Amino acid sequence: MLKTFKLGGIHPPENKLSKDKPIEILPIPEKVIIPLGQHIGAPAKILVKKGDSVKVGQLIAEKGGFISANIHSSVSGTVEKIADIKDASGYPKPAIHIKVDGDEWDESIIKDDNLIETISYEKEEIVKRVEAAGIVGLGGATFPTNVKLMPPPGSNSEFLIINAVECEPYLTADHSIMLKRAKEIIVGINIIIKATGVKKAIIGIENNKPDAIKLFENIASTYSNIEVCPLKMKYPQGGEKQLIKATTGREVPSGALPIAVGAIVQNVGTVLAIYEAVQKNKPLFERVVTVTGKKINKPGNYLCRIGTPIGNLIEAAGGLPEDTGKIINGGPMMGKALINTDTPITKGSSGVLLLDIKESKRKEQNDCIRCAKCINVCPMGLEPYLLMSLAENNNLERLEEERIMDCIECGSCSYTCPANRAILDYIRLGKGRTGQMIRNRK
Amino acid sequence: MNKIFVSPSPHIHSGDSIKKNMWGVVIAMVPAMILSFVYFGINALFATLTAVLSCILFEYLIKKFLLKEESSITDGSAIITGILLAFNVPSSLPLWIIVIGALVAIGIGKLSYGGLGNNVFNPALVGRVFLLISFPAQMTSWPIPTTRLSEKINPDMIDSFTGATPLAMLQEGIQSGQSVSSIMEQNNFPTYQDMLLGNIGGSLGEVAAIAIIAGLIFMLVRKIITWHIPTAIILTVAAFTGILNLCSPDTYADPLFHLLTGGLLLGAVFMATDYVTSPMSKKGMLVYGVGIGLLTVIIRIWGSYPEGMSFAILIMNAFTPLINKYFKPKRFGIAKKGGKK
Amino acid sequence: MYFTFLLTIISLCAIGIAAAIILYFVAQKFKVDEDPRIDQVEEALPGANCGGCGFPGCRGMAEACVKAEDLDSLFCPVGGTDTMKDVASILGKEVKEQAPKIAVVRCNGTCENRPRKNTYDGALSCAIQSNLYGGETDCQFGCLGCGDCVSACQFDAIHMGENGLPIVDQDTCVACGACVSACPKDIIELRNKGPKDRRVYVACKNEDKGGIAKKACNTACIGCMKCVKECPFDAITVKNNLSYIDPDKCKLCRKCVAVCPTGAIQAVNFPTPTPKPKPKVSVKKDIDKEKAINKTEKKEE
Amino acid sequence: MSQLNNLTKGFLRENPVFVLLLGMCPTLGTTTSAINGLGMGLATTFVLIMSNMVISLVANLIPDKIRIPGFIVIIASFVTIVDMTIAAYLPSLHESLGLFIPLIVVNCIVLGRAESFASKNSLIPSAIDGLSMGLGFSFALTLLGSIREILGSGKIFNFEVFNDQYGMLVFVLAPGGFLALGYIIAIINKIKKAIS
Amino acid sequence: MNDTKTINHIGKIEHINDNTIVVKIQNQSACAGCHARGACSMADVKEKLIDIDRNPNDNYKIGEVVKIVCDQDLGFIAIFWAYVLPTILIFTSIILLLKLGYKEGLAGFISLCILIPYYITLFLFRKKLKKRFTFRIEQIN
Amino acid sequence: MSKKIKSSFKNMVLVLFSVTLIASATVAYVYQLTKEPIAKAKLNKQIQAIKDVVPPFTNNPFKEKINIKVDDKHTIVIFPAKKNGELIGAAVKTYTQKAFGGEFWIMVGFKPDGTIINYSILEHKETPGLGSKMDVWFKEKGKKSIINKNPSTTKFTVSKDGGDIDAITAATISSRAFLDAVERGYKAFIKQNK
Amino acid sequence: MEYLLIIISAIFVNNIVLTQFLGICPFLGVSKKVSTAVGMGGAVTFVMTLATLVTYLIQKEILDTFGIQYMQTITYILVIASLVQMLEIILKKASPSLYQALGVFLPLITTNCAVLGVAIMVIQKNYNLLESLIFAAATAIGFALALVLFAGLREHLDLMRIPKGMKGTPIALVTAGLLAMAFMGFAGIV
Ligand SMILES: Cc1cc2nc3c(=O)[nH]c(=O)nc-3n(C[C@H](O)[C@H](O)[C@H](O)COP(=O)(O)O)c2cc1C
Ligand SMILES: Cc1cc2nc3c(=O)[nH]c(=O)nc-3n(C[C@H](O)[C@H](O)[C@H](O)COP(=O)(O)O)c2cc1C
Ligand SMILES: Cc1cc2nc3c(=O)[nH]c(=O)nc-3n(C[C@H](O)[C@H](O)[C@H](O)COP(=O)(O)O)c2cc1C
Ligand SMILES: Cc1cc2nc3c(=O)[nH]c(=O)nc-3n(C[C@H](O)[C@H](O)[C@H](O)CO)c2cc1C
Ligand code: SF4
Ligand code: SF4
Ligand code: SF4
Ligand code: SF4
Ligand code: FES
Repeated sequence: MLKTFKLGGIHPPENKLSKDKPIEILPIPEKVIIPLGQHIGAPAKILVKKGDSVKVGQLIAEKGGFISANIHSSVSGTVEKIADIKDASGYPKPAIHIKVDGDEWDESIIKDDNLIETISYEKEEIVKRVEAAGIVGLGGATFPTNVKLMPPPGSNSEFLIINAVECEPYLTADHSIMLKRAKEIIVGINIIIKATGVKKAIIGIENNKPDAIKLFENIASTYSNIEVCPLKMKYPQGGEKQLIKATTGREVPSGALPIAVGAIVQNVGTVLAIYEAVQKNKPLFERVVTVTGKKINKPGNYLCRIGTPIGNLIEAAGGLPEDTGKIINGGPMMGKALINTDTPITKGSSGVLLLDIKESKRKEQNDCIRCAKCINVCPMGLEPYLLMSLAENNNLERLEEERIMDCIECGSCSYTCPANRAILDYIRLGKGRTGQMIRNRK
Repeated sequence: MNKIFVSPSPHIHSGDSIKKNMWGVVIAMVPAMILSFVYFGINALFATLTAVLSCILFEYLIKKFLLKEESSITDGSAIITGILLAFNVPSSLPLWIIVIGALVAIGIGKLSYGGLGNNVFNPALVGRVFLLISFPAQMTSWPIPTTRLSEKINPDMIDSFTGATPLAMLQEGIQSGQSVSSIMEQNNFPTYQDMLLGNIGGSLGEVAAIAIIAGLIFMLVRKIITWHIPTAIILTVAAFTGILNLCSPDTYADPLFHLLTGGLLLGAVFMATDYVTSPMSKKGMLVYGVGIGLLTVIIRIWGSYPEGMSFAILIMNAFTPLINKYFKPKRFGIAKKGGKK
Repeated sequence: MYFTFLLTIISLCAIGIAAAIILYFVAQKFKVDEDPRIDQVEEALPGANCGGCGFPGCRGMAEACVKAEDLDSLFCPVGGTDTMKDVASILGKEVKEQAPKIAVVRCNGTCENRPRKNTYDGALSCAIQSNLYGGETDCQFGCLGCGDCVSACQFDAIHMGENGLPIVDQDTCVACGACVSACPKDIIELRNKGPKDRRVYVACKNEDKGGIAKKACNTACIGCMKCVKECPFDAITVKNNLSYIDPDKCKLCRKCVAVCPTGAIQAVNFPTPTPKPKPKVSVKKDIDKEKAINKTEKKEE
Repeated sequence: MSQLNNLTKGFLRENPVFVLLLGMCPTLGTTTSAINGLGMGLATTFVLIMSNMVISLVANLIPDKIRIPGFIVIIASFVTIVDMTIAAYLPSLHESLGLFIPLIVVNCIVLGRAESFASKNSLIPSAIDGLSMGLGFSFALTLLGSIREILGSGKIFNFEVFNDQYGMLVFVLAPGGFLALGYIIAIINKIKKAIS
Repeated sequence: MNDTKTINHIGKIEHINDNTIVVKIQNQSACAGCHARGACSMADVKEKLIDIDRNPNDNYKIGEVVKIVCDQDLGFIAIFWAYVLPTILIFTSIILLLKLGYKEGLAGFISLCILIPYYITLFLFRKKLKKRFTFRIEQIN
Repeated sequence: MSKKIKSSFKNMVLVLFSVTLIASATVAYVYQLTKEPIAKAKLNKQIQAIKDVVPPFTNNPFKEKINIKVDDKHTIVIFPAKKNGELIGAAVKTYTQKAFGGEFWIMVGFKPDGTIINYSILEHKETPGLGSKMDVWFKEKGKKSIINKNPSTTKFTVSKDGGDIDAITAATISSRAFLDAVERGYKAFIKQNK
Repeated sequence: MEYLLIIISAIFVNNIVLTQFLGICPFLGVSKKVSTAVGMGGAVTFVMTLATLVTYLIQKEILDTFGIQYMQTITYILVIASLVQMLEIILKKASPSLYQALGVFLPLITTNCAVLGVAIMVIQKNYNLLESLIFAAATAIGFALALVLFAGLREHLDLMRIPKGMKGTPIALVTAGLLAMAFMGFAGIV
C-alpha cells in the first residue's frame, strides 16, 4: 500500500497533457513586465527608474520588509516605465516594464551547466545567498524561502520534505524539471539540509510519475539521509499539511506551522532555485511553466523569464484556441482566472491553463442537499457546507468555532458538490472576514 | 473578449449533480417497484402512479404559484418522494388519500421549508405518518399479495389475517397470549423465504427484502450513499432484538424476523439515508442509525404501532441538527480530547 | 357554611400576606429602576430593529435617547425627523431638524457606458467578486452588479435595474444605510433627499486618471475641474481625479451638469431637461424616477 | 384614538393570537372544535373584561411593588368564579376545557392587558379594551377551532359538512393544532402585508 | 485546544471600581422577543449587575456597551449548583424520609427545609464559587 | 392621574391583605352560590349515566351502591336498580387499563342474569373519531352489538381473537379494552349477585 | 416500575409541550440556542419540582383539610409566583457569583402555565407525594427535551432558505406540529 494522507481528498482527472514534453526554452520576449509584489508579504522597493538600463540578474527592486523578497531583472534592456498593470490579483499593481535589448547577464552569475556538488558555504551564508537571490516558494504560496530556512529558535527541525507531488491536474512543470535536473535537485536538497540541520529529507512523489520516482530512488540511494517516498495519487497531496501527514504520519496542529511537527516543506522547483542561487549565484529570474489545455496545439513545459506576458507562452504553444473561455494562471483547482493574456508570468506561476467555454462556465447553483460529499472530501475535516452558509449569513463567531481558518482553500468541496454550490467562494469571503475579526481582537 | 470568464477557483467540477444522485435512487427503487406490481397487481401500479404524479404536480404548482420560483421538478426528488410515499401505503388505499398524502409530503414536509435541501423532516414519511394518523383504518388494512391467495391458505382463516402484516399478526398474537413460536408456526404465517421474496402482507415497497438489498448495493456502488446509516440501523435492530429474544424467546421474536419485516429494510436503505434529513458526519450517521434502530424496536415491541420505522426516522430527523452540532467530522490537526494541542 | 367562608378568607389572607412580604423583599432587592420612558420611546420608534441608528435594535436606541443629554447625535433614519420629534416630546428635549436622506447610487456604469471586458462567473456576491478582481469592466471602482445592496435592504427599497445597476425606490428608502455598508465598492452614499427630491451628485467613484477612466467608462468623472470652476457656491471639490459635490453646499443650480464633459454629474427630479445637454452622452436622467420599472428581483442563486 | 378603534384593534391589527402570539397554550389546547374554542374564548373574555375593569379602578390603590401579586389575586378570583360557573351550568363544556380554565390565570393576555392598559386607563376604555382583546381572542380560537373541526371530522359547530370518513384525524390531535395555527399565521401575515 | 464555546451577553458598564468593572445586563425574559414583554410574566424584565475582574490597564468607560463572555461550561456548572443539585437533594430526602415511614406532609416539609442548610453551605462557599465563575469583557467590534 | 400609594411595607401588607380579603370573600360567596348547581350537575351526570343503562327504577341507587375496591386507584361501583324493591338490574361502573389512551371508565347496565341492557362511556382518552366511536359502535346491530348479549353465553372478545364481537374498524385496541371493561364489570356483578 | 412508567409517559408519550399544549410560549420564545435550552431544562426541573412540592403540601394540608379545594387556582398561582421570586433572592444572597453566572447564561424563567398546569395535574391524577414529584421532574425533562430538539431545529433553520411567508413563527409552528406528529409514535408505550 502506497502512503497517502487519510482524511478526504479527491481524484480529478489528471489530464497531464504535457507529461512527456521536455523543457523547451522560450525565446526572450521583446518586453517584460515585472510586478513588484510577486510574493507573500510586503512588495519590493524599486531601485531603478525610467530609462535605466539593466542586465539579466540585476537587482531592480529590493525586499520591502522582513517577509518580502528581492526582485531581479529577467532580461537585459532599458526600463521603459514604471506603471500599474493588472496582475493575477485582478487589480492594478505597480510593475517595472522593461524593453528587451540583447541578453546580457550579470557577471557574477555562473552561466554553465556543470554540476557543482561540494557545498562550500556555511549555514548563514546559504541563507544569505537565498535571500539575495530573491527566492520564494515556487509551489504556489510564494513565501520567501530564506525565512523558511531559518526555523524559529527553539524549534526542532527533523525533516525536510520535498514537495514533488504536483497533484494539480494538467500541471507538469515540476515533473519536467525533476526529470531534467535531478542531480541539481539532490544537491539543492543537501544545501537545505546543511542550512537547516535536519536529519532527513523525504522526497514525496505521486505514483503518476514513475519515471521520476525511479530516477530519484536511484540517485538518492547513495545518500543515507535522503529518502524517496512514493505516494498514492490524491488531490491535494501537495498541500503541505497533507504531504507531511502522508510522508511522516504527523499531523500539523490546527493553526500551527509545519515546524511544530519538525517539518520543513519545499517545492522541488524551489530546491532547484536554491541550488542555482547558492552554487551558481543565479537569482530567481526564470522558471519552468506548463502551458496546457485540451484545445491547445502544443501543450508543453517552457523555461521562461519572469515577466514574460502569458500571451507569448500561448503563442509558443500554438496560439490561443478559438473558443477559449478561461485563462488560468496555475492549475484548474487552485489557479487564478485571468482577464486577458497580457498578464506577466511571475515567480509563483507554475502553469498556464486554457479551458474552453463549455468547461469554463459554472453550472447553476442549487440549495445544499446536505449530501455530505463535501465533508467527505475535505482534507482538513471541515464542514464546507456549513462554513458556506455561515459565511453567507456573516456569522463570524461561529465560523471561527467551526475552524474556517483551517481551510487550505484546496477547492475539493466546490469540485465535488452535486448542487454546484460555490462553496469555496463563500468560504474565502468568510475566511477573510473572520481573519479580520481575529486580527482586530488582538 | 466578453467570452472570457473569470471566477474564483476551482475551475473544474466533478460533474456530479443532484439529478444524477436522485435518478440513481429512482433506479435503485425499480426492482422493489416491479416486485410490488407483481405482488399487488394493478392497484399497486395505480397507487404508485398517483403518488408520483401528484407529488410532481404539487411541487410544480406550489413552486410556481406560491413560492414564485423556478420549478424544480426535473431534479427527481419529488419523484423519489412520490415513489416512497407509494411504497409506504397499502395498495388498497383509495387514491384520494394518496393525493392528500402527496400534498402533505410536498406542501407541508418539503416546500414549507423552501424545497429540496431545506426541509428537516423526511417528506415522504411526513406524508405517510400524516395519513397513518388521519386515516388509520384505511392505512392499516393490508391486502394479501395475489401470489399468496392461491396457496396453502385455509379459506376459513382468511378473515383473521386479511390485512395483517407479519408484525401486526405477531403483536396480536402476543396480546392474545400466544407465544412467538406458536404464532409463527401457524400455517398462514409467512416463512422467512416469503419475507425475503416479499410474499407477505404490507405496504407496497416494504415487502421484498431482496429487491431492497439489490437497491442498496446499487446505491453503494454508485456512491450515492455510504454504508453508515443502513448498517448502523440493521446492526442495532439485530443486536437489540437479539438480546430480547435471548431473554425471553416466547415474547420477543428473533432478529431475522424483525429485520425482514415492517419496512425496516425499506426505511434503512431508502428513507433513513435521505441526505437532507440525516446527519452529515460519519460519526453522526452512526449515532443516527443506532437511534433509529433503538426507537424502532421500542415502538414495535412496546408501543401501540406494530411498525415503528417511520416514527423512528422522523424522531431522529428531529435530532439531526443536534447530532450535526455535537458530532463533528474528525478535524485535521485537532488532537483528541484531553491531549494538548 | 360560614366556617368555610371564614377558612377561605383566613387561608387566602395568610398566603396573600406571606406573598406580600416575600414580594416586598423581592422588590427591595431587585430595584427595577428601568426608566418607564424607555418603553414609551420604544413605542414611538418604528420598531424595524434595523440598526440604522447605530444601536442594537430599537430598544437600544430608546435607551440611548433617554440617557442622552441631547438628541443631536441620535437619529432614527427610518422614522425620520417626525419620529425624533415624538421622541423629543416624550423626553422633553429639543431635536435638531435633520435633513431627510436617501440612498444614492454613485455609479452610472451601465452596459452602454462601460463595456464589459469579461464575464464574471463566480458566486453571485459583490463581496466575493471584489475580493477576486476589479470587475467585468476596466473600471475597478464601479458597481459590480451582483446586488449585495439589494439583499441588505430590509425595506425592499433597492432593486437591480435592467441596466445592471441598482435603483433606489425613493418612496420606500428610509436611509438606514444598510446598503451603504453592504457595498464593497462604497458606491452608495446617503445624501440629502433635497427639496422635492431634487438632487445633484456625481454618479461616479472612479479615481483613475482621466484617460484611463474615460476609456473604461463613457460617463466616468475624469477630474477635469470644470465643474469646480463653474460652481458658484464652492460646493464641488476634486480629489484623486474624482469630483464630489457637498450636498450641504449645493444649491441645485445645475450649472455643473451643463459643463461636465462626460455627463458624470446627475441631476434628478428636475422638471425641465438639464440646460444645454452635451451631445453624445447617453446618460439616463432621473434614474430614481423610473424606480423599479421592472422589478427584476435578484434571483436567488 | 377613538373607542371604536380601541374596540376593533383586537381583531386583526393587534390580534392577541395571530399577531402578538400570546396565550398559545389555550389557543392550541382547546381548539379541537369550534364550540370549545368559542367557549374558551368567551370565558377568557369575561375574565379580561372583569379584571380590566376592577384593575382600572383599584390600580391607584395598589403600591407599585405589589402590583403584580395584587393583579394576580384579582384575576385568579375571576378565573375561579368563571370556573365554578361553567362547572355549574355548562358541565360538558367544563369537561372539555378541563385544565385550561384555571390556566386563564397565567394567560399572558390577561395579565398583559392589566399591566399595560388597565392600570393606566380609566374604567370604560379598560372595559372596551378587555372586550376587544377578548373578542379578538375568541375570534382566533373559534376560527382555529372551526378549521380543525372541519378538516378533522368534517363538521363545524357539530353540523356535518361532509362525511367524517373524509376527515383527517390529525387535525383534531396535537400535531394538527400546531400545523393549522402555523398556516393561519402565515396567511394572516400575507394578508397584512397585502393591505399595507 | 478543546472547542470552548462561549456565551455572550451585551451589557452596559455601570461603574468601574478599582479592580472590578460592574456591567449591567438585561436579563432576557422568556418573552424577550414579543411585544408584550414583561407583561406575560410574574416578574418584569430584570437587570442584573455583573462584576468582572478588571485589568488595570484597560480603558473602558462608564456607559460603554460591552460584551460579557463566559464559557458555556461555566453556565452548565452554575445550573448544576443552583438547580440540579437541590432537585437531587429534594428527591433523595423525600425518598429517604418516606422509606423511614414519615407521613407525606412531614416528609415534604422536612425536605423543603433541607434546602435551607444547602443555601447556607452555598453561602459559606461563596468565595470559592466566586473564583470559579469569572467573566471576561470584550469590546464590541 | 392621581397619586399612587407608596410602596412602604405597611402599605403593601395592608393593601394586599385587603385585596386578598375581598377576593376570597367574593370567591367564597360565588362558591356558595354555585356549590349546589355543581353538585347537582355532577350527580345528574351520574344518575343520567345510570338511567341510561338500566330500566326505570324507583330506588336511590346511590344509597345502595356497592364499592368493590380493586386496587389503590380502582374501585368498581355497582348501583343496583330496583323497581318497587325488586332488583331489575344494575349499573356497574367499570374500567379497563388496556386502552389506547391508558384507561377508561364505562357504565354498563346488566339484567340480574348478566345480560347487558345498555352501556355508556363515562370518561376516556381514546382517539376522537376512532376509539371514541365505541360510544355507539357496540350498540349497533349484528355482530358489533353487545346489547342483549350475555357474557356467559357470548364470547366477549373481538372476532379477530376468535370472539363473537366485531371490533371497531381500525381500533381493535379500544375494542379489546372495551370488552375487557365489560367483562370486568360483569364478573364483579355476578360475584356480587351470587 | 410504576415510577418508570410515569417518567416515560411524562417525557415521551404525554410530552407536556407536544401533546399537552402547555408551556408553548417559552417553547416558541426561548428556543434559540441549544445550550440555553439545556440550561433551561435544569432550571425548570427544579422550579417545577419545588413548586409541585409546595402546592402539594398546601393542597393536602390546607385546602383538603379545610375542604376549600375551590381556592386551588388562587393559592397556587400566588404561591408559585412568590416562590420563584424568593428563590432568586435566596440565590443572590447565598451566592452572588452563581447568581450572576445564571444571569449571563439563562433567560429569566418565568412561571408559565406549565408550572401551574403540572401542579394542578398531579392533584387531578391523584398522585401521591413521590409520584407527584417524579411526575413534575419528568414533565420538566420532557419540556427540556422538546426545547432542546426545537432549539437545534431552529438553529438549523436559521441557515436555511425558508420561504418569506413562512419565516419566523409559522415555520416554527409547522415544525412543532411535525415534531408532535413524530412523537405520536410513542403512543401506547405506557
Ligand atoms: C506570518 C508567517 C510566518 C511564517 N513563518 C514560517 C516559518 O517560520 N517557517 C516556515 O517553515 N514557514 C513559515 N511560514 C510559511 C508557511 O508555513 C507556509 O509554508 C506558507 O504559508 C505556504 O504554504 P502552502 O503553500 O501550503 O499554503 C510562515 C507563513 C506566514 C504567513
Ligand atoms: C491545496 C494545495 C495544493 C498544493 N499543491 C502543491 C503541489 O502540487 N506542489 C507543490 O509544490 N506545492 C503545492 N502546494 C503548496 C504547498 O502547500 C507548499 O506551499 C509548498 O510545498 C511549500 O514549498 P515552497 O515554499 O517551496 O513552495 C499546495 C498547496 C495547497 C494548499
Ligand atoms: C392517531 C392514531 C390514533 C389511534 N387511536 C386509536 C384508538 O383510539 N383506539 C385504538 O384501538 N387504536 C387506535 N389507533 C391504533 C391503530 O388504529 C391500530 O392500527 C389499531 O388499533 C389496530 O389495528 P386494527 O384495529 O386494524 O386491528 C390509533 C392510531 C393512530 C395513528
Ligand atoms: C439517498 C436518498 C434517499 C432519499 N430518501 C427520501 C425519502 O425517504 N423521502 C423523501 O421524501 N425523499 C427522499 N429523497 C429525495 C429528497 O432528498 C427529498 O425529497 C428531500 O428531503 C427533499 O428536500 C431521497 C434522496 C436520496 C438521494
Ligand atoms: S477548500 Fe477548504 S473547506 Fe473546501 S475541501 Fe478544501 S480545505 Fe476543505
Ligand atoms: S457537497 Fe454540496 S450539496 Fe453536498 S453537502 Fe456539501 S454543499 Fe451541500
Ligand atoms: S436602500 Fe439602502 S438606505 Fe435605503 S432603506 Fe434600503 S438599505 Fe436602507
Ligand atoms: S452598488 Fe455595490 S453592492 Fe450594489 S450591486 Fe453595485 S457593487 Fe454590489
Ligand atoms: S406558556 Fe402557555 S400560554 Fe404562554
